[in-house]
Amino acid sequence: MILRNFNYFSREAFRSLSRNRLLTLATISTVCICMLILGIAVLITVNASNFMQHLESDVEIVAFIDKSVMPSQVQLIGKEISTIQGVKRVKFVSKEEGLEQLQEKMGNKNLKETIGENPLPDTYEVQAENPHDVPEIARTIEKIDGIYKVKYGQGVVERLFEVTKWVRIVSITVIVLLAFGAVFLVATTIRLAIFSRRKEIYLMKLIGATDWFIRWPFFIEGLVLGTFGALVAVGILALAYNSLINNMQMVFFLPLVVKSEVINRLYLSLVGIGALLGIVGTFISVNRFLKV
Amino acid sequence: MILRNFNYFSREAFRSLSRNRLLTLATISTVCICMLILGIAVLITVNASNFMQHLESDVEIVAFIDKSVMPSQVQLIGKEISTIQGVKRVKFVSKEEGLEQLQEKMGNKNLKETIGENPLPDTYEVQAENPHDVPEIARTIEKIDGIYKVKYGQGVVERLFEVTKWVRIVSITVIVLLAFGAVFLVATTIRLAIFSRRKEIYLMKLIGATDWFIRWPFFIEGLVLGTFGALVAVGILALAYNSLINNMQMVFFLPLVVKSEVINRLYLSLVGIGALLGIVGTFISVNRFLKV
Amino acid sequence: MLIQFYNVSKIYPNGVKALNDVSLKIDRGEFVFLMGPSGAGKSTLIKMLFREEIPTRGQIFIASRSIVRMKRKEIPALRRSMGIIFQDFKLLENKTVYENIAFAMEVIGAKPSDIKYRVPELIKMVGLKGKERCFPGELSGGEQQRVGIARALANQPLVLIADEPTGNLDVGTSNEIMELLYDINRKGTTVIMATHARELVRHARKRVIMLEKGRVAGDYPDGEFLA
Amino acid sequence: MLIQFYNVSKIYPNGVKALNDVSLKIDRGEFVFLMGPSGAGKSTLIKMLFREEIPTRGQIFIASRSIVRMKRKEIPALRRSMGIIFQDFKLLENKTVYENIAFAMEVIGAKPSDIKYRVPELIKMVGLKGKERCFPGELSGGEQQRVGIARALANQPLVLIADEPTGNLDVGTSNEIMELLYDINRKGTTVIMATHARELVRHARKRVIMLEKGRVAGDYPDGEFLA
Ligand SMILES: Nc1ncnc2c1ncn2[C@@H]1O[C@H](COP(=O)(O)OP(=O)(O)OP(=O)(O)O)[C@@H](O)[C@H]1O
Ligand SMILES: Nc1ncnc2c1ncn2[C@@H]1O[C@H](COP(=O)(O)OP(=O)(O)OP(=O)(O)O)[C@@H](O)[C@H]1O
Ligand SMILES: [Mg+2]
Ligand SMILES: [Mg+2]
Repeated sequence: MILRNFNYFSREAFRSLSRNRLLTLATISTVCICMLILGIAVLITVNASNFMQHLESDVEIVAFIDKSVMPSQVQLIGKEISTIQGVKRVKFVSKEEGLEQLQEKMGNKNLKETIGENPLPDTYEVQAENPHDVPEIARTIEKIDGIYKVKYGQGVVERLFEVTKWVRIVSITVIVLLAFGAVFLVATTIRLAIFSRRKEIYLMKLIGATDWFIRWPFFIEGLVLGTFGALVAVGILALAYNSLINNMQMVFFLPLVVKSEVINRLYLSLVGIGALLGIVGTFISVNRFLKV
Repeated sequence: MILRNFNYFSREAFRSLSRNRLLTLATISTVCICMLILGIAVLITVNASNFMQHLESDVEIVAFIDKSVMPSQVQLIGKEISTIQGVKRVKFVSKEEGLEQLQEKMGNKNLKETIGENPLPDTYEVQAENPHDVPEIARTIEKIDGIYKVKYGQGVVERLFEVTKWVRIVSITVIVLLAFGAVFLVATTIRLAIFSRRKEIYLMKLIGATDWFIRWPFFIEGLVLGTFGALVAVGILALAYNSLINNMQMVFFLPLVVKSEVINRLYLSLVGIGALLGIVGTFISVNRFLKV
Repeated sequence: MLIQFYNVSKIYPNGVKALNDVSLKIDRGEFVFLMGPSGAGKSTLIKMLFREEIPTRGQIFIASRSIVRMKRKEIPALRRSMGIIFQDFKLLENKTVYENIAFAMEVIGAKPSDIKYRVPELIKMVGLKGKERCFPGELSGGEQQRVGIARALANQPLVLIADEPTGNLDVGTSNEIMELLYDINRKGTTVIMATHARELVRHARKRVIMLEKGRVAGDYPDGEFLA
Repeated sequence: MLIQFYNVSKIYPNGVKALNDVSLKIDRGEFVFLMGPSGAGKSTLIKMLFREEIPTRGQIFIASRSIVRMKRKEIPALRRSMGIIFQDFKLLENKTVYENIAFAMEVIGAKPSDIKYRVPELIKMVGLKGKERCFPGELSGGEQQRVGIARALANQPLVLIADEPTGNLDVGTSNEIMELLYDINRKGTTVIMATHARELVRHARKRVIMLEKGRVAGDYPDGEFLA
């Protein structure tokens, strides 16, 4: 009985999809475009956030070691730094290496000779697990005996974090707004499509059809339209993004996000949203015309 | 005669707008949401590009002057640099100032004393009108007698430009795509709205109405709906952006774009696009049903 | 099913008083003509039987159940016990003749095999053989009307409600359709038919209820209507 | 306007042969009934007069202009010279009774003052006084039909085409409408009316063209149709 009804409902749904071609096309293309826009926005956000992580992970702490500290003690300080919570990597840069770096930067080939004694201190370059812990870690390092100064681009780093914070806030806001917009646009299209079939619904009710008997084929239609529209969008998105990945690796110095879990989850979500929108949009719109 | 017709057409249009409430609401909200999305995208782009200009304008060239150069000659070199095409500002940083900067950076309070002679060279810091000319200008400066090295963050700057270039390409692509999407979505909604009135059009033709007699009220409706939807979007956009400007100045270190010409031009364009979409969308959709 | 109207009035939202204090009783198995000038309230009365409209005042009972107090969920069952021929046909434009008729059976959950057997029979009965695959837009007025008639007869309803079922039919076809109605009536179905076709009513010699300006202006038992 | 059909056949896209080699001539000022069983092709013939349908074969001339070869731009003028009563009314659902009738006059560019004067007159003529502000959905079947009739009469057309104009009207109203048609005919308008109402045709004693299965089965001059 249930199976029979299911057969009947899907037959009805597909018949109506093929007979109301304009409505079918309109709904599919609306869903498709909305999911495309949403998908592009998410892809851009994912890549921007990936890019910002790269930027942030460039931030490192330089700890200057007091000249008076013994070499043996220097090693101990290094150990101490590496035990601080959140420290990822500690690198010792001796004053000689420091001088070479400075000479390199100045382009002054005989810097070493012109100055008598090396005025630079030994340093530790420290990287944090999470760039946002850098100020905290820097403060801890500063308290270590034998460290007379800690630098991590104070000011610049805060600016960078401010920027990345804002980029994240803006992206999430935009995506949420876009999602709402997409829901609204799809719902409007579905409502118009069903509006133009309101007499059909009215008549079915007059003949004695129950609400669910009328709803089911509409649901299946909504599901098919939403899913299909989203699938088309995902197809376009996947093609475009893959070709971008393939061509960009040469041009662009920063790799695009290719982690397939992330991308696949996005694609799946889009299809899911499309399907859900199709069903829920239909449900709400059909109900409006069932009150007979 | 023409005036009479105009009166008639607009009366018809407004009557139909108020009687087909669902269609009116659907079209207005679709136009509104599409224009909102487009507007938000443009605003983000404008601000991103503004931000990138800030970043780019931070790029400067440091020209190291040979130790053997006489102080009088140093001034001449400065003059020469400032005559190079595209140079915006030239600033002399003496070796003493350079040492102080280094000392500051190291946090080594007695750096000056520890080293006997100042090993640093005099330098010129050069800013370009257009940051993108930096490499070119650097090459020109390098050829000047008495300059032994030029630095401008080679590598980093190219990376920065690469990033800004890509951000621009992506934003323009996204905006173009969004514009197409908006056109398509609005056109679809209008098509559905007019589809549900196809019998009305058919009947008018059977009674002997000319194509233009039928079209005019639809046009006026399309114009009103498109313009009104876009106006609502611009209103929301302006409110949101202004409150963002007012609240952000404290939180955000980089000012949002407030140049009213840019923003106003955006708002005007959105209204224009809305109106145009309303008319063109209607034209195409009505024509489909006029062939009787 | 017994149909009872007690002091039913209907005032439409725009203020038009379509029915004014109508009381009447139609027994199980009766054949009743509803007559009266255009705008007298025939369609309004008919629409109340299947609860397309609700009385503003008064009570309607069908098989002793009040239609006015009926719950939303019970309405489909009420309508499925009836066959309705609409004045404006009300065919599904996106369905073929066959599908339109089959739909009425699908609604009541008829078995596919029953549908396959019954629908062609109905199509033949109303003289539309060969038009099975036509959409309503491809039919003449009278053909559309007959699709509506076939649909109403499909489930052998307890009550058949016909609003002007022969308005677009020639005398010959009209008589054939009337034979179908008499036939189903003889098998026990109550038939209520609104019509303007005096000739036809005169020959039928059935009960006639005359409406005028929303009131019952006359109720003539079988064979007594001779106007 | 003189109307001439030369060997007109109409085969619909779905293969139905609605008209088969029809030739006929209707003079200016004539009153012609078009009769025949449901599906005979009456509506099809009528739709060709105002070019809703085009013949598959053959030629149609109206006032000596070929309708088949007519350019798209000339069609509105043709239709505006006619008044058309549709079998399914074809009222604008979003316009009131008043607006529906006024629309026909606006289409031909009538002066607002003329419209203001003429429309209430027409509404009164068809007996719909008080219904001016109703939408078609708020009217009874017969009332809707009369709106369609008023609209067709609005511009005092050269040719009046009526497809089953009394199908939803009682005998009284029906006779009043016929009087209107006779009246406009007396003033010089050619009237072509498809109908199933034998009684009415018999009394009219006008020319009758009988269609059967798409062919002209009989053409009876004034007063000779007695079936
Ligand atoms: N939905 C409605 N809203 C407002 N008034 C209505 C509505 N339906 C019908 N009426 C009015 O109620 C009255 C009765 O209408 P009804 O349809 O019952 O007449 P009827 O007897 O069926 O006439 P006909 O023979 O012309 O079909 C008419 O005056 C009509 O204008
Ligand atoms: N649009 C169409 N497409 C296909 N077939 C059609 C179409 N319109 C009418 N027909 C067919 O053409 C034939 C003639 O139809 P027409 O409407 O002319 O009949 P009619 O004489 O007006 O009948 P009625 O009295 O029932 O209105 C019918 O068999 C009908 O099914
Ligand atoms: Mg009625
Ligand atoms: Mg017909």
